[in-house]
Amino acid sequence: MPSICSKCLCICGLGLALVMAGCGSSSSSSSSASSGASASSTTSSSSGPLSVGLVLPCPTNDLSWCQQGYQAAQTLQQQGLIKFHYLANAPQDTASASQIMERYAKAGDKLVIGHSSWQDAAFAAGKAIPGTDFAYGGGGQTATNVATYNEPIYQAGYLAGIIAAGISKKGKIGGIAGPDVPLCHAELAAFDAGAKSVDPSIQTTNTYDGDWNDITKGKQATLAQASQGADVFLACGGGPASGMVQAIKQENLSGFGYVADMSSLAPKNVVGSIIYNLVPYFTAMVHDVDSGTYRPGKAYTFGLAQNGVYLKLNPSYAVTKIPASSTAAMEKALAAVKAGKLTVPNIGS
Amino acid sequence: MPDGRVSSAAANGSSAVIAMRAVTKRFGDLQALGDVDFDLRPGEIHALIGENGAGKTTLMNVLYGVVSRDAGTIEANGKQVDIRTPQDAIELGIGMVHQHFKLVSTLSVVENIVLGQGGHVLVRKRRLAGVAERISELGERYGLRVDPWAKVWHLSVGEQQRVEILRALYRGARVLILDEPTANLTPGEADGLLEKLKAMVRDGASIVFITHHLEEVLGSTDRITVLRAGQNVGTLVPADTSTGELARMMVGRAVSLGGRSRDVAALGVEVAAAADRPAAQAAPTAGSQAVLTVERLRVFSDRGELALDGLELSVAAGEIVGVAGVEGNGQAELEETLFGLRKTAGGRVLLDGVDVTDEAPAGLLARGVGLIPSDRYRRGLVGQLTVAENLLCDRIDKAPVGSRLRLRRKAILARGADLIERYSIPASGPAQLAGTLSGGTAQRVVLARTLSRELRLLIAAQPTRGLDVGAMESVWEQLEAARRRGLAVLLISTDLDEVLALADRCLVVYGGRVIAQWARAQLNRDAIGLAMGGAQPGGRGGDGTDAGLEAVTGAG
Amino acid sequence: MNWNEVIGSSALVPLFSSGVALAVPTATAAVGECFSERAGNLNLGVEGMMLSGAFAGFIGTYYTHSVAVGVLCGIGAGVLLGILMAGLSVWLKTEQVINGIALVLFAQGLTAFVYGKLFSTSSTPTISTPANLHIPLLADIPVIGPVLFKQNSLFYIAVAAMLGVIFVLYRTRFGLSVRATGEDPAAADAAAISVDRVRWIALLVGGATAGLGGAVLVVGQLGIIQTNVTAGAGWIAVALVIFGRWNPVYVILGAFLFGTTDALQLRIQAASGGVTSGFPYEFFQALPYLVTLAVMVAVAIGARRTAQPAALGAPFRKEVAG
Amino acid sequence: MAVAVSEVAVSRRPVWGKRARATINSLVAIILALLVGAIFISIAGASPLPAYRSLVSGSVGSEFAIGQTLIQAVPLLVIGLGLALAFRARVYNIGADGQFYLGALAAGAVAIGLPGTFGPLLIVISLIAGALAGGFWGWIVGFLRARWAVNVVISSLLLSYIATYIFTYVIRRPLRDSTASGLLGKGIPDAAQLPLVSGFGVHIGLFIALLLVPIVGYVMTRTPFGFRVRMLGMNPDAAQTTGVNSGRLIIVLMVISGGLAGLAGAIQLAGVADRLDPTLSNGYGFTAIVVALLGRLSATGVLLAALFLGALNAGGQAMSINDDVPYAVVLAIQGVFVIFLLVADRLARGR
Repeated sequence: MPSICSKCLCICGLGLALVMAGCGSSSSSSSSASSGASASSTTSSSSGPLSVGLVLPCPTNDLSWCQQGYQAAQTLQQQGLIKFHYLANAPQDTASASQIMERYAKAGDKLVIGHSSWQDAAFAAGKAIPGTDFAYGGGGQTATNVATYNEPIYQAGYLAGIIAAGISKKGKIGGIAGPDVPLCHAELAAFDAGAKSVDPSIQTTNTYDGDWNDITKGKQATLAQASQGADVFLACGGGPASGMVQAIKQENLSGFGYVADMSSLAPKNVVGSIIYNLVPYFTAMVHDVDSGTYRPGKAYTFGLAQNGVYLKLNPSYAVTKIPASSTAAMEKALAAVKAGKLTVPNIGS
Repeated sequence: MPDGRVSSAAANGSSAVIAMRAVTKRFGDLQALGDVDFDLRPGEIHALIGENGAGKTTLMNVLYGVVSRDAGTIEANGKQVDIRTPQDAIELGIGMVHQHFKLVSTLSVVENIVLGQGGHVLVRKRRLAGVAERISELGERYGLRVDPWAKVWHLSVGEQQRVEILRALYRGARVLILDEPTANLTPGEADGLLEKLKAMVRDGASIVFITHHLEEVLGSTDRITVLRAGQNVGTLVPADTSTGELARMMVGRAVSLGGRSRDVAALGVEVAAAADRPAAQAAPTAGSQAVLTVERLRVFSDRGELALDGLELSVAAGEIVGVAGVEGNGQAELEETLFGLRKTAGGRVLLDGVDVTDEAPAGLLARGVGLIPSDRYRRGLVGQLTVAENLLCDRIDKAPVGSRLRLRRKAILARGADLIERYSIPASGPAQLAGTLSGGTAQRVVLARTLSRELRLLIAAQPTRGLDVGAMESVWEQLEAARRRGLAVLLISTDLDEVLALADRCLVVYGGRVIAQWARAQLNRDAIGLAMGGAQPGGRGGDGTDAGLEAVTGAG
Repeated sequence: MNWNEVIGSSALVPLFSSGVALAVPTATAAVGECFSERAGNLNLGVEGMMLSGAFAGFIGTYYTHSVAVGVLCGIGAGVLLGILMAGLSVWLKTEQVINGIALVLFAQGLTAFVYGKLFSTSSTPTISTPANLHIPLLADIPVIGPVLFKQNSLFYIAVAAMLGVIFVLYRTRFGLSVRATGEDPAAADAAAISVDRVRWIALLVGGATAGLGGAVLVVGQLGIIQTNVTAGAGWIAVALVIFGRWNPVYVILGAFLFGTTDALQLRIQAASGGVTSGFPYEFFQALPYLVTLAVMVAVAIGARRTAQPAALGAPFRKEVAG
Repeated sequence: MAVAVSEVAVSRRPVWGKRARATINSLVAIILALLVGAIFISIAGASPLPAYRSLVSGSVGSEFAIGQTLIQAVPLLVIGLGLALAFRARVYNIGADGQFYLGALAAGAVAIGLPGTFGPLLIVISLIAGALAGGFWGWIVGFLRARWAVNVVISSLLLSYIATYIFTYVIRRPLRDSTASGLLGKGIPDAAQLPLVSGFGVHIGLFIALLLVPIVGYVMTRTPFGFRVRMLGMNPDAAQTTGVNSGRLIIVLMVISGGLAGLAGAIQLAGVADRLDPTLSNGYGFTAIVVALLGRLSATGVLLAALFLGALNAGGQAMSINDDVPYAVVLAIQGVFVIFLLVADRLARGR
């Protein structure tokens, strides 16, 4: 490799800079001059719909985490509550995430939501731009202008467990998750607890394949457990969930969708989905911003009681008949939770 | 349709098979060929001689389509032809055996032979078997026996050469170009090869034979063309010329290099006379302390075969010990092992009585061991670095050119220029890139670097391979100067003349062992030649040509 | 823990099927990469090629409902990137390592874009993976039968492709030229072989198999697509070529070893009670990489001479001087 | 491409200097890059000119923008310098990402473990710890290569995966942040965090990185060590024959490049993330390979390349945010730019 010569590189680099500076010279500042949805959003004021920036770590159609966030934002937009624009497939590292959130704030958004466990990114952005309100997912600390929202999805997992116990033929159910984080740990633990609440003899095995996005591993992990006797599954994480659903479809077993309604992926095999509904979260945040009660940042949590999470059964499920007793038990538990008589155990680790 | 037996139809009439007219070729500003005419008559062995860089190889590369000519015409059998690629040449029945063989070492002989040939898309075992049969037939016919199924890297140099020749014949070559074919053969093998060539000629082939060994030229060729500096300086018939005249034509001046017989030896003249030259007085007094002692050395080659099998030798201060032998008998491994570039499998290496077995090159350099590597481009020089850097790379962190943390660029250039001066290296300057040096100059750089160190032992491997007379001359003088300085010099060379000319003692390696040795007084060309073929004096015999090679591949 | 669940006789078939499933896409790509490396091309863009193949394959199947079309699309996408790679590495002779990595960047962005562009959030696309074919007789062989002869069509296509590549490499003139070109371009050139042409074709073959590998993964196994669906399989493929010492058969074995270890770790983990067992499951996940590395080192200790094509990664220029 | 080639033809006229031809070819390739990028942007339904405007203003248009570019460039620069040095000897370490994570892990562990009483010294110690950890991971690769000739590319890659698993384990178990429900490690104490440079909002890691440029440059070009590294890369046999201990040199190079990658991880941790974060690296380890090679393995070249890619990242975000260019397209365009820059560079030196 020829050694020290980077003239050509300089030429290229500078050349590129120059060419683009050429385009740039025509406008004084870029953040003001922009097109599409952002244009309107940047000029919006607190009177009209709130201008919101949404940063998504995954595609808006991942049938999971990001899709739920995106659709919730759309719902609010249709309700005229907000005007939002978003960035999907965002880089996950704190440096980039905080930059992107900061840029949205600079572009004029009043509320910037980092839809991932971007605590540090949100804090950094919040520090840099005190005038704007920020939020991030997953729960954790909060600051004056930084809130977080934390989904007790485990509560829905408990209900799923009750059903699972009813339809499991082999008395063995399984959990498939990415990394072992409190979110998933609690969900699978609740799944187990729910099942045991109706049938103490139920066995649960869990696999953590360590990857939020690896469908192949999720599928193979499910097949592995299936070969070891499990026949009803619950997943945690987009990759594991999609993989699990593909596996039960192939082996004609049963399983629950995760975060979004996954019944379309395997209409016959998906018993139901534990839905993570972001509408109440976003609505609450937007309301707080509008009414100036956002600060100091709160930790928003809406469980079964507030419809922040719920279990959506799939009518076309056809692997086996769900015993009426199970459905009844599930309804009973749900009512108890809503009435505050029952607290689903939250076992984070 | 490839056919080894050459149909004499091609060679009808006296018109030239090949006629090259006013061929010109420049590489950059170097005129490699200037208006060269060259005729090849049917059924002749035509020697093409000249110093290195005279343009012999370039001329033939033009004919074979490897190098494109800038001007001039080529006629084959009277018809104008345009040869752009080797394929064109092959189709015209021209075959070439390059000095550096163009064989893929990881493929088998048959695979190499069908490589790049047209024909069925599949390489069927059956078809290969047919080819192998054909090869064996041709081998039988011309005494070029070789195992068609052997992987090329298993073959000795001599065998690889046969493969090259067989490939050319297999492809139906009527015109065969051999570039320095005898360079790595024993005298016996060389004679054998010439016999085989004669056989081919009897079958109607025409052969161009590039060499700088005048002896064999006079002995066994029909015509001789001499090139000098890209010019054809004449075509003669052996009968009415002499080595002296040819040498003069080649070098361009009277060959009276100090009138010492070894200089003529360089040009291939019988050297027995050299035995009585007054070098003996420089020879060490008997029983003087050995600087290098090698005991029962066992070393594996890259092929995992035993390349050195209990080799023993010793070199005393102030003597040159010559190691003669046919390429592939362990010389390369010996060179590498003695310089710590290859791990030993047994035995010891002592330097002044200290055990330095398997010591790294860095350590040996510090102990005063110097190596002139056989492959000067691979081991000796870094082409992308300047001459100065190459001259000083082994001491780059020492004053005056540098310290542990710093290179002094000016000092490097100055010191480099100084060495260039002192060792009269014909380089354009210290800043010239080593990659652009001619073979002779490159070797001078290597010598300068090595000899400008504090040395006890100098290992010189093939120090003059591919060098022209001038360069050869200066290398030899420097080796003798080293001896006079009291260094122990180990000369590993496949060029028998070189060993005969320089060595105080001569060893012959064969199959990884020293099978014979002579003191200078008893040096005898024929005996050594036989030993190189594996025939121990009074020991086990060998027909000089083949027994040797088979034994080699059999080794380990 | 109950080892019977993991390697008991009843568990072997699912274990190995799972291992094969995990291995096949990677193996297909790796064999092709092996082919192009034997010609002297170092192609680090395999991950990008697999990813593109996966997407093209999925899209093709999704819109035409024909697996065959999907597979062809997947292969086509791989070939296109192969052309790009060849243009850079063979024609322009730019640094091969960087070509590959740039190619991956490019493919990742492009596929993510296409995914977002083509599929609306309303309906998440899925395709039905082809059903398993049971090869009569063979399928009844214990263990091997169900593992190798009860797979779907794409599995057999992949296997055929691998065997085809191996056949071409070792049994055809072109394969001979490929092996010569990677080992000694100068000699090949002297034998009237067009080195650059051979390398072009070899890269296209590599691209095609990588694309096929991606298609096999998505069309044949998952039936669902996602950004970065290949999750690093392409990098493993590159590693496996070196692991297999440039011998496609060893490369395939390596892929199977890797896949099976992966399948095994999933089972051990579940059988050992997962995270509740307190034993770090990351260890299980690292296992395939550890095993591969260990075997590599073992082989390296044993080996005397390197198997790497001598001219790997080095662009060929005809030398001017005669 | 076609255009670029015809350019070559045109510029063959003797009047053109080699330089001039080079410049023209490079510019042509760059214009092509911009055109291809423009096509992508249009397909994505945005308009190219404003998008490119954002790309520029978003990367160099303001103090903020420049700061963002620099933040992105720092890890690429630090890793890239180490890789450039190793690549000069043809030691192809492609496992920098893992070395980066281990460096961050060690730095974090030290910062969290040691009492805050160390004060600013804590920063120094943790950075050193990071470099050591990365260096150790590199050492393994170098040792395997020197001892048993195990291929560097594969062993560094495999070890990189293993490193990330170690990282996840540690932040999931011993050092996990109990307050977070996601996979997050503990935060590091303020004392261990790199102070910011006023104005640009860049941490002082930038200066460490910039300081490394002349140092590495000096080592590469002005020291016997750098000389031997070059020799090893150009002709390993000759290097050995003239006394270079190639085995040891390879180990040293792996330790250095691993160490710098580890240092980069430590800097990123202390300067940006402030906690052991599983998404600490944005693929820096791989992008840095591009940086090293685009920079033609020279220190200044690496600096330029790192700034260029940093600018592409920062500007890309602006492009996506202000002009609704999907971020995926931004990624694709980055790939296109890198590829064409390669081509430009090649054409500049003549095919």
